[in-house]
Amino acid sequence: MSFDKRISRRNFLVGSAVLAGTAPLLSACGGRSSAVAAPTGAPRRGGTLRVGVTGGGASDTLDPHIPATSPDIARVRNLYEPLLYRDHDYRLEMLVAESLTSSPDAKTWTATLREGIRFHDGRPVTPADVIATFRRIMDPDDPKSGAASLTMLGEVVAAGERRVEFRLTEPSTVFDDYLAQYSLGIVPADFSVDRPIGTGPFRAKDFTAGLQSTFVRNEHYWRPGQPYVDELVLINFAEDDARINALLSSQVDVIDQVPVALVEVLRSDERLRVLSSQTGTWLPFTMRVDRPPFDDVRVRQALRLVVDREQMINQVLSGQGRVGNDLYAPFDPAYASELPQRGQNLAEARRLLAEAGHPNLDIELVTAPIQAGAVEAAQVFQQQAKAAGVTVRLRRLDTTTFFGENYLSWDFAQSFWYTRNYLPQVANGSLPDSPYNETHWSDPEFLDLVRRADRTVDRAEREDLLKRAQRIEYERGGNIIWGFVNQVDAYQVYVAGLVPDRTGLPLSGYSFREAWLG
Amino acid sequence: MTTQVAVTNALEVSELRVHTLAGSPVLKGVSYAIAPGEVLALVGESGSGKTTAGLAALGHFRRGLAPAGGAVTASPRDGEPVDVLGLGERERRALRGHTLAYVPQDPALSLNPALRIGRQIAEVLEAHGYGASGEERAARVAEVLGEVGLPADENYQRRYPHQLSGGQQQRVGIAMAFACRPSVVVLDEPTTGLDVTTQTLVLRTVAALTAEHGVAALYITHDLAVVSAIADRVAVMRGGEIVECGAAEEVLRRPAHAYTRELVDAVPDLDGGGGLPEPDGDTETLRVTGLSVSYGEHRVLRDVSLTVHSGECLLLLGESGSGKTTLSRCVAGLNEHHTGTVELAGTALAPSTRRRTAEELRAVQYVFQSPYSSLNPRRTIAQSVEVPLEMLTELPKAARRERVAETLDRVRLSRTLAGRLPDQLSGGERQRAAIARALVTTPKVLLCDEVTSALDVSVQATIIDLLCELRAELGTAMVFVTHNIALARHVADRIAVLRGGEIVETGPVGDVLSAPRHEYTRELLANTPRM
Amino acid sequence: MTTQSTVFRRALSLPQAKIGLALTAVVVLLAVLGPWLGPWLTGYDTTGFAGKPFQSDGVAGTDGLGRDVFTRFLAGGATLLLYAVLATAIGVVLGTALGMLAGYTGGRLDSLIMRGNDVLLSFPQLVFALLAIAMLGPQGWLLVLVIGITHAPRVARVARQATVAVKDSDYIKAAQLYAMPRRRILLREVLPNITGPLMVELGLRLTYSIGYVASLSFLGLGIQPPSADWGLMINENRIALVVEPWGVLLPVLAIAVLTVGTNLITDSLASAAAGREKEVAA
Amino acid sequence: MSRLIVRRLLVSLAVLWLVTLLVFVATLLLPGDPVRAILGQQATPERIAALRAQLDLDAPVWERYLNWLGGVVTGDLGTSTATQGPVNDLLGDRIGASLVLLVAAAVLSTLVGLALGTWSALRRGRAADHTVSGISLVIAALPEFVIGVALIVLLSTTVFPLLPSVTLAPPGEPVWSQPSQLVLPVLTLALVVTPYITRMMRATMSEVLDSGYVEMARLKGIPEKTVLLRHALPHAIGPVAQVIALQLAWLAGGVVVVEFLFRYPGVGQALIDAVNNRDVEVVQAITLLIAAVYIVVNLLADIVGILTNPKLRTEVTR
Repeated sequence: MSFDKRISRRNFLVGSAVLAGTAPLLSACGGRSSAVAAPTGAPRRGGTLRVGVTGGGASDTLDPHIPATSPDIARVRNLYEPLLYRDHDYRLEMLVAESLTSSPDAKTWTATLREGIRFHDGRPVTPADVIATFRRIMDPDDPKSGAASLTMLGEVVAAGERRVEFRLTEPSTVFDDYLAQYSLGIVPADFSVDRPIGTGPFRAKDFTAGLQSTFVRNEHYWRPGQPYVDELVLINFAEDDARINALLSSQVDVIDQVPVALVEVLRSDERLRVLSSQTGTWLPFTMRVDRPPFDDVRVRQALRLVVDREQMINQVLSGQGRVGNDLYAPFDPAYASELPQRGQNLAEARRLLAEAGHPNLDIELVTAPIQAGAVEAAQVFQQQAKAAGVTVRLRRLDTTTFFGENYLSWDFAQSFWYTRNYLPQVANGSLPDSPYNETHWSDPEFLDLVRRADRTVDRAEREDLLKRAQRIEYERGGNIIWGFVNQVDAYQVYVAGLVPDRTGLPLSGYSFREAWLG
Repeated sequence: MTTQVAVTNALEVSELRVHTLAGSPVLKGVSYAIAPGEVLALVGESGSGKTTAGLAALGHFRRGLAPAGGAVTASPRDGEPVDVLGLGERERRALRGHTLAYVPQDPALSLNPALRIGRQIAEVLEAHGYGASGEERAARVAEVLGEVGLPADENYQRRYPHQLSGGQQQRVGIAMAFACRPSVVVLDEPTTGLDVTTQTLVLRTVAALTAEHGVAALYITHDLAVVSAIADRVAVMRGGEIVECGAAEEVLRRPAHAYTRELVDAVPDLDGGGGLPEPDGDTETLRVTGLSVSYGEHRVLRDVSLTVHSGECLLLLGESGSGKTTLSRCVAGLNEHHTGTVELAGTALAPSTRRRTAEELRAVQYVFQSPYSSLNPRRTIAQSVEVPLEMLTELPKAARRERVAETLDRVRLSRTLAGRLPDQLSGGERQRAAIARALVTTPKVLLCDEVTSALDVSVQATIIDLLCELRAELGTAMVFVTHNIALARHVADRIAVLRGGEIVETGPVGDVLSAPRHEYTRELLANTPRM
Repeated sequence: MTTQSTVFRRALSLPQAKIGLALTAVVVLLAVLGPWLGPWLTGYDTTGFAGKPFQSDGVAGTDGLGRDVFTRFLAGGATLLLYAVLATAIGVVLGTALGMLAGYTGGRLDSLIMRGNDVLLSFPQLVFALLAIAMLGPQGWLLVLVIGITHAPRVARVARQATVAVKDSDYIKAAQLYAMPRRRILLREVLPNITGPLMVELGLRLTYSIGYVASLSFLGLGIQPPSADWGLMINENRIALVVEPWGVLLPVLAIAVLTVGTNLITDSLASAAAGREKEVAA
Repeated sequence: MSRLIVRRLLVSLAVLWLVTLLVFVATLLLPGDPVRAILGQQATPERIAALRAQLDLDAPVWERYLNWLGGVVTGDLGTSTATQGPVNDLLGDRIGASLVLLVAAAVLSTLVGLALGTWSALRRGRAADHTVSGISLVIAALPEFVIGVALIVLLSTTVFPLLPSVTLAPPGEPVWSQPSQLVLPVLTLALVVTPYITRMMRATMSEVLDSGYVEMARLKGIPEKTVLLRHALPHAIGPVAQVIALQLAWLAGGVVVVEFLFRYPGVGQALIDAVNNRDVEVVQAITLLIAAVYIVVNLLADIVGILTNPKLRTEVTR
């Protein structure tokens, strides 16, 4: 569970660039310099890496625990580190903690802090700092972003010089997953935003909200040799095209989030490299299972059969994505890959609709530019549904209204989620008490399976339960998950060390400690 | 006025031809000559080309016109005669304002509204390097202002044109023209729009200046009466040609050309007229009692009373601003802000047409000054004439049509014109149509507001004849509003002189003209030029 | 020889009017027939997919969703034209009525109408439209209404001025002399005599309406996807101006030709009407 | 005269006040609850209540209006819903950036328009005049974004790739630090406005050149240059000032499209974003700002008109 929906939404309010087909006009193509060879060999140290990041605004912050916009996240990822986080392959990776183990009943988790790990100012990280960090996050008067998914956390206590115990109020077999959030960075007990100190690869030099921040190498960083660059500059860009033009005119070395339609254009420029990452980010259509006509499972099945997933990927994402099978969490070890890939079957869809008494189904799809490609996906769906005799009327809203009072009560709408594993995703969106149960999903059988899985420590047994739960969603769930979106970024050819990342965060998960300049 | 025989003419125009850019001729070979100190009047009706001929003397042609032959020879006071048309723009400019001066028709338009008058006069002097110094030029400005009878002080010179009266503006224009002591002055209808008293003053100024300084003057006018007052010689223009030229006396007394004769006959004369229908005179059709109109402090009419009998014509005489139009509009019901009563055959009329009955509305009709604006340009003549019938009678359509046709016959307007739009008619025809509209309801009272002032003299005469005939035929009581006392004997039985909103004198035409009792009437009569 | 119809005839005799008429006719024909012609010519409908996004398949390539640009171009003028014509009609009718009433009646009603006008006039038209769209969302009727309403005060100013110029004419006085009711005076005496400036205003407002509807769509606040519309197309496709320019160039060209055409006609009407006035004055 | 100006000033103030009323009422009609928009879905009732109180949303409408108006008068435009920062901060730099654009376009188009118009009027009927008239007629017809796109194709992307087509203000630097970025937006705006000024200047100048006093000045033998400068130009300035004002006021609205097109970081772009985001305070602030510019420019034009009209200027002395 790495993204809080509320925050993501604010992200879009601020980063209005994502709205309504914002479009760069590629212009600075003049003076295409002779190609620079891509750097090879061992990483070189030194230099300044300038990064263009989407969005940001006057409410930008250096607070480790309430990152909202992309620039916020990029800053937090480089200044602070949580106990553990996801690596580029979406596996858990120990950071401030050296290990994290669970008690047999999954009610107590013990973290052992990394030997010799220090804050930017050279002080060692102590259990007291960890306890203070979580007290800050869980502050009942001012809960931070990460608090919402830590509801089972009872108390955090020191258990020796380098050990901290997390005592839960109820068992959680995937508590490690919950702790692996970038917004749970460990900070000293005397932390204040004015002195933004953490254990991250960089430390803050200066920061101007809404504009840019400059970080320098953290000499006390625990990974030997890293980071490679001396200085990291993160620059806000509200607009897609401004960002791309900055890259083209070499005003920045790296940018995040390239509009998919432009991938080919950028690829053809020999000065640039495109970084395309397969992710678990998905852009579903959401049907409310408690509202007609979607309360009839046959209607839901029919609409899933209406979608031509390949066409979706091609038209909406210009091919930058992978076909989905109405299931989320593709990187979860328990992902139900054995279920047959669903494809377009108009005849079957018509049959199901006729059976359900809706031979000429007429539905309204609420759409909004909540994410690049969302409105486009709605239009493609509308077109595909036409072939099945289903009339889809588009109701295009602005993002604010979409996430306004009626959010979660649209009968048929859209959503988007970043990469998560199965259980954290279920906790966020598929339980009756989930904060964002957009489909109003509350299947008793499913609930039972998920609850049992939560308590099952045995890995094989848990995977079995989860696969059965996924089968239920595959058969009668309310999401139409047509694909997973690639994250596409771009950088100058002389930049090295950026690798594809599955988390859905741009630019190797904004992890610039590995980047170097050739 | 003394006529000197000059050795050389100050201005000689020979065989001057002017075409439009499209090629149609405007002047078809005009020739005239003026000796120093002589005044040549160039007479013609609208469209005769007289202004073009006048401006050509300065080598100036308005947009769309170009010379197509002929010569203009001007003799500067201190130099050899030059062919103006053969000069370049620069040399022509040196002549203009210096040797050849121009007094425009409408000083209100021709004086720069944004420049003080002293500055505008001084400008001519500067442009031609008159005098050796600024002081000398300032002295000349003051001097020339004095010559035209205006105050010469600094304060007066600092005025803007809009702060002067029309007569003063025109005298500033004359001062400007005479400032450089030119040898030729072209005056283009300089007194049109001025009242007779002012006209006399301006004419005197012009006469004095030309005589005193030996200036050759070309006086362009449509008014033959003025010609007799100022000109030594006359040239009569028609359709771009001079049809007759000669000594003023000679031409006006014994016109040789038919057109000249026609013009001369058409000119209303204070002493002419006669042969008017005898009014039956016993029934009092219209009575106005104690009529007053005020706009705030300004009193436009003060306690005006008058009566008109059936078949009688009353000439309501007044200069601009006398309140004559206000008075006639009050009677017509177009001005409801008045006190006093208007009675029609003993019945008091409501102040506004909206409150008058259809019968009352039919009985009082009004003919407007300009036939160019009184007919809706978007409607045919027949439609316009039909409107009163449509609004004020219950007649069916066919009957209305019939009536319209009859009335058009009555005003001697060909039925073939009935389907035309006003634009397609001449001014005289339009005014006949307007009269037809007023007569179509067979009114008891007909109010004619300056109905001839927008028309050429020859047309004016025919309209006046028509009105007299109609009055005789129909026995309509008529109020003929005009500023031109010369028309009196031609139309009216009685006369009422309006001045500053008051009737200063009233009586039978003959009595008033031969023995005016009021000072103002006497002044008017004295200043009205006679042939 | 000048009548109502000769203003048109005289206008049409000017070469610029002929050019304008030809340009306008071409685009109007394209806009009206395009929706039918498109599928027949290209084999795609406006929302069908012809290939991957921004490829050079077909006559003019594909757009950001892989739809055929040429088909969408052919279909993209009809709504624009309809909205523009409706908005113009609303603006001119409303503005003429208000302007004539204010100009003829004068006094307090005049001040009331004209001050109300001033308030509306103190918003640039586009900003006013944005405000309305922010309030009520981008709906077709709102677009038409809002553009119409913002035209009205501008038309009213012209209509009022023209009315004031004729209201003291003697033929209006003559109509009053016959106790003609006000409405009839306005309709029969005043209106026919201010058609010159009103025709010019009509043409001008039509030109502007086309511009405004297209601009709003271009800003993403006018006609909404998946409709094929020229303004919207420019917005959708300008991202790839370098790679696939036709999606931008075709609609830009069409709008340009249309507005230039209507403006040429308007201008010739204006000079014909002005010529007429000059003649009357002479 | 001063009475006339004061009167005109009062009318402007009254109109401005009505505009504030209209803008306020309009934004009341905006759908959606700003508090929920700010706090998001997880807002507790207490926090909603607290924020409502903080934003004065529970106060009666008239009181909210007065508070808002008070803020506007004292230069405080409120708090943006979207960024949760003061609107002043949000707009501060943008106003400067837009003003740069406006002033540059205004100066350019006025100078070029007056010169071309006069030149054209002096050559009436000749080829030069027809060319100027024809071109200005065509350009005047084009919506601003059409001109903008055409310029981009011509000067930036396709034909001559010379100029940047988007504005990229490096953080902390004003937009004018890279003048090449200003060229296309300024040129677009200027091209939109210049034809109107040219045409009006030509028409007014032609009329003035045909006037009795210019003919008279020529018949007085005044040198042509003096005729033009002293007799013709002063009379053309008044009416043309009105048109220039109207066009400049129009520019205040036209920047919206042009800024959107060129990604120019001004108020126009902020307005589009705010409309998209339903950012009430920002929409209010910007519409009010633009309306105020509109009103002030028109006021200035009328004052110029009064000052150049000697009849009005000397009214007191009469």
